[in-house]
Amino acid sequence: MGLENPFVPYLATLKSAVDLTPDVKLLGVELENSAEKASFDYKPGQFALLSAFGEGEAPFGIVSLSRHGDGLEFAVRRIGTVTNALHELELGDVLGVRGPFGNYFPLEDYVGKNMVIIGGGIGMAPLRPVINQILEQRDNYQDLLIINGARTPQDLVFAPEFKTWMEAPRTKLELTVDRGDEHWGERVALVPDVVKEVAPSPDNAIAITCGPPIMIHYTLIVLKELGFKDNQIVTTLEAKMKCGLGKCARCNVGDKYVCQDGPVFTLEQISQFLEQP
Amino acid sequence: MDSELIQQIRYQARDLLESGTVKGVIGYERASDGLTARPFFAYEPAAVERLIFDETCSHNLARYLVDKKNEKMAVVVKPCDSRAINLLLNEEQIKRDMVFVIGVTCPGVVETSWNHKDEELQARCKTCQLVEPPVYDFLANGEAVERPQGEPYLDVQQMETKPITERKAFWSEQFDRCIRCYACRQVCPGCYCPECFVEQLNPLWVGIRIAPKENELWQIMRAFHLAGRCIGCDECERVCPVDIPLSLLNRKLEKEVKELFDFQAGLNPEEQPPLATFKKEEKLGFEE
Amino acid sequence: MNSEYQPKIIGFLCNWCSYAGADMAGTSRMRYEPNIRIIRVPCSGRVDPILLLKCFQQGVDGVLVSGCHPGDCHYNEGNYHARRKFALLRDLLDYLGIGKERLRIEWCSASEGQRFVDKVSNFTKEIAELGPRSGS
Amino acid sequence: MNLFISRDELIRWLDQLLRERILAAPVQVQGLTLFQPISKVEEVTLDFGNTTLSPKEWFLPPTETLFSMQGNDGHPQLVPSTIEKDAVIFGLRPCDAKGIALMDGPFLREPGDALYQERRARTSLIGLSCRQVQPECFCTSVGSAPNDSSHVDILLTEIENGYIVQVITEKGKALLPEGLTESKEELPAPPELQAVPTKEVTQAVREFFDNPYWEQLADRCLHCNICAYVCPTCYCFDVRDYPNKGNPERVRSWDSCQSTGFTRIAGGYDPRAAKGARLRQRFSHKLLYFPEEFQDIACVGCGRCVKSCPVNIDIREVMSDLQQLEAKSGS
Repeated sequence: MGLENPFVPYLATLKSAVDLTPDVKLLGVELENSAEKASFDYKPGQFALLSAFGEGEAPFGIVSLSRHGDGLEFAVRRIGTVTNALHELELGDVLGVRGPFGNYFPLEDYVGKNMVIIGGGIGMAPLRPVINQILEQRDNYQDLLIINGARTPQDLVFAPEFKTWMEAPRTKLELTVDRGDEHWGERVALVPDVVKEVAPSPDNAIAITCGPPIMIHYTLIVLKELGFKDNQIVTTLEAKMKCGLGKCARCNVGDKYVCQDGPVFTLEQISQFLEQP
Repeated sequence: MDSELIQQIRYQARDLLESGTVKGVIGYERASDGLTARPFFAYEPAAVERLIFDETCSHNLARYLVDKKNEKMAVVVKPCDSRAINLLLNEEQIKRDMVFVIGVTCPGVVETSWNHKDEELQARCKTCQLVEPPVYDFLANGEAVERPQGEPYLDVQQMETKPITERKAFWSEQFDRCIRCYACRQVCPGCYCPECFVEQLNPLWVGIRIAPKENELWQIMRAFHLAGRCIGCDECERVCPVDIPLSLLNRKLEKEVKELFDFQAGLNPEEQPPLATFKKEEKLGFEE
Repeated sequence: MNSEYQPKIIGFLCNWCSYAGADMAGTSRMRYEPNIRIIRVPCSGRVDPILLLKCFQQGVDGVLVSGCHPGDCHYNEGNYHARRKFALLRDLLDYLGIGKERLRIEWCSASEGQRFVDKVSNFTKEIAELGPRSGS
Repeated sequence: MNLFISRDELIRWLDQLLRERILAAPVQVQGLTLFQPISKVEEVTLDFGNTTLSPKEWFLPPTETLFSMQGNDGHPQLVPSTIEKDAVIFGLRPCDAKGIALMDGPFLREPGDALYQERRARTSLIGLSCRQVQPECFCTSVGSAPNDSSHVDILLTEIENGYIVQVITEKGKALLPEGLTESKEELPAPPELQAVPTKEVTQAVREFFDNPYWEQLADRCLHCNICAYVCPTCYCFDVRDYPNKGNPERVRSWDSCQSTGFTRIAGGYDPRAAKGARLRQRFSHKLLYFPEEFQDIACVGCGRCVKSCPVNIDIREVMSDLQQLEAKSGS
């Protein structure tokens, strides 16, 4: 018998599936083996590879917090063959999980700082556990500013949680969409423009951003204009990934592998090698 | 090397670049072995001194026109290569006014690989009927060449007459060797799809396995997608790292297209490839 | 011919004529060989050659593509394109050692139940005589 | 102490080896020289410069199944693939042996790639040193040599009436036939090779990451996968599922950073869509990222890419060009 094969996923069961937006589902997943379940510990920012057997495997940020209940949560947008298959799963169906992989947001290093969280579309997924952990340890941090954009009001992924976020102490939530509707009372603007308008101060602050490449690109420009240094800007990258183990050699940004050295990077670490969108 | 021919190419290229008529000239330069040729993109008038032309210039440079379709380029083409320009014009992949065609009268090219060139002409050159390109804006006229006129489909006919089991075994053996590097596709002027069927996921036509069944699907469909479109430059066969006789496959279809539809690809930009059109009255051997 | 041998045949039938023709044969209770498995397609012009190759790779012995008679295509010209495509493919299959006899193109209208039965029976018989494909 | 083996003894030895295990050796196939499993010693050819494809496929096959899913009647089980048999690769060149040692970097680091690791442990390498070099060879410029014995278990060097046998590892010792005598002859001097400068290349790749050089070089690149597939150190792979009639399999196959869609994510965004960015990735990985991770350039100087590239993108020329590019500040 050979060695343990790191490509073989843990078997898991789909426990819940909630529609967050017309194309995003929140999947609740529970590992079947109790020992595996007990040892599956992770931090905000880490990801796992989910398998829809027969269709394939793709990486997803884990949007729940470790040790909160039994399950893992993933916000999955229906966009390709694997996500399509994951959306089609029914409760009780088997899927595969490998992980947790990658690094995480070093939230303990940010204690005492002002936190600026900027997310667009499904890019809010890896930021949700960051926000929830900050809220859980609210006294450890100074002001929390969340800027969340989406294409339309229906596409705001974590809308059910906005109330909790808004009501938290010293927390501000700014919402924006590309196209509003008749019920929409908030901004209709692009995320980078909102960042410019809200103009968070770089003093004692950390900005964490995730979203579509084009949004990240312009948000970084605005943050720099506001005086944020490369080591104050943190982003989490999405990349095509086949192994999660630093072997298949495709998710690199310059000399960093997103799956091993990332997905969380300071701009300082990767600015030389970022491809222009 | 025909230095007169090279001077004509360089002169024309320099003129086009200096006058700003084109952004660049796609031609040939000497390869790193000092012996054979490789594609070269000249963007500065001074760079035209690197342009060459000789019997090692096998590459079909028309293939690069699709990459550069938004910039006006000049391209050096042999008669066979220029048929690809007609194909691309017909299929609306390039615009005529975005290309300046520097045609050469072709002495035929030899089989080359890095640091090696054959003495003999390539098989396709031995049966080639074209001395002048069917499309050009400027013709670099070399020394007149007499070329042996052979029967172009002898090897195809030999294959046709083999017993069916032998044909099956032959092609299986060839396709099994394929490593799916797609060099045959990448080098082909007719293979310009932004997404090839072989890489499509939905529907999953082929899959990624580098294995006999998948290789067979890839190879047969590659050839079939070029039926009536292949212009016979044989570049796919030249670049194949495992020497699959792709020309023997392509020319079977070329031969049938000629017999069934009296058509040869790339001779006339106005004429539709046979699988893009039809005649109501034809029967093609099917009972009505 | 081995009497035990039952060839596997796939029939790609166009929705508008040939599938209806097969339906007509069925509702008229006409008998024909049960070796054919029918796949309904919108038009004979839709049948991609790769589908045929996949059939052969999976051990199918013969493939029938049947569409409307020339001139009767529901989409005006689908079967004209199919005719050219399969004329070439047939020659290519032969060349590759798969055998041109294993691909059959027929035109059959919605009213021609008997014609459908005849063609299928005929094709099945011929494929049975050819025997199993070697080395697939 | 070096041993000696005559040609007849070599044949008997190989014959014995192939009875006990898989023996892969250079074989002539349709004018190509390929490593293939042999069933008779006569199939082996020793008359070759280097093989058309590298022996990497013995450790990272073009295609393999990682695991399959079984038991759809009850509860599904994931069954990982395993390696069945011990193997010997005979006749590989020192450069290719180094290629395997370089692949060990990514594949053996924790968590080890189970299939690779198992194959590596169960395969012995009998190298054949080069008495002649090819015009495309440049192994001495990238830390190897025609007689480099560091990455094989046994190294054979041809001399007039047979081979000098250097036993390098215990694994090699266990393979040896009995009764070999001490070689009376000294090892011949290795053939000389032209030097390609590589000293500043890693620094140059870093410095000229944004240089238009890449876009210009990519002009003629066809973005086929030849260079990656013939390379003994290129190890990128793709992983996909095959539904396989209800027992899905997860399969991996070779892939190349040159192929379209290599980095394209669902939804269509591709960070390395540009031709220049893709070509730069190939050289940056070999000359900058790999050395930073594993302290060695991911090139062994076999020259296969030089020989096989349809448009003559010559890594020696690229390395030399990069080291000659003027720094942005200076231009």
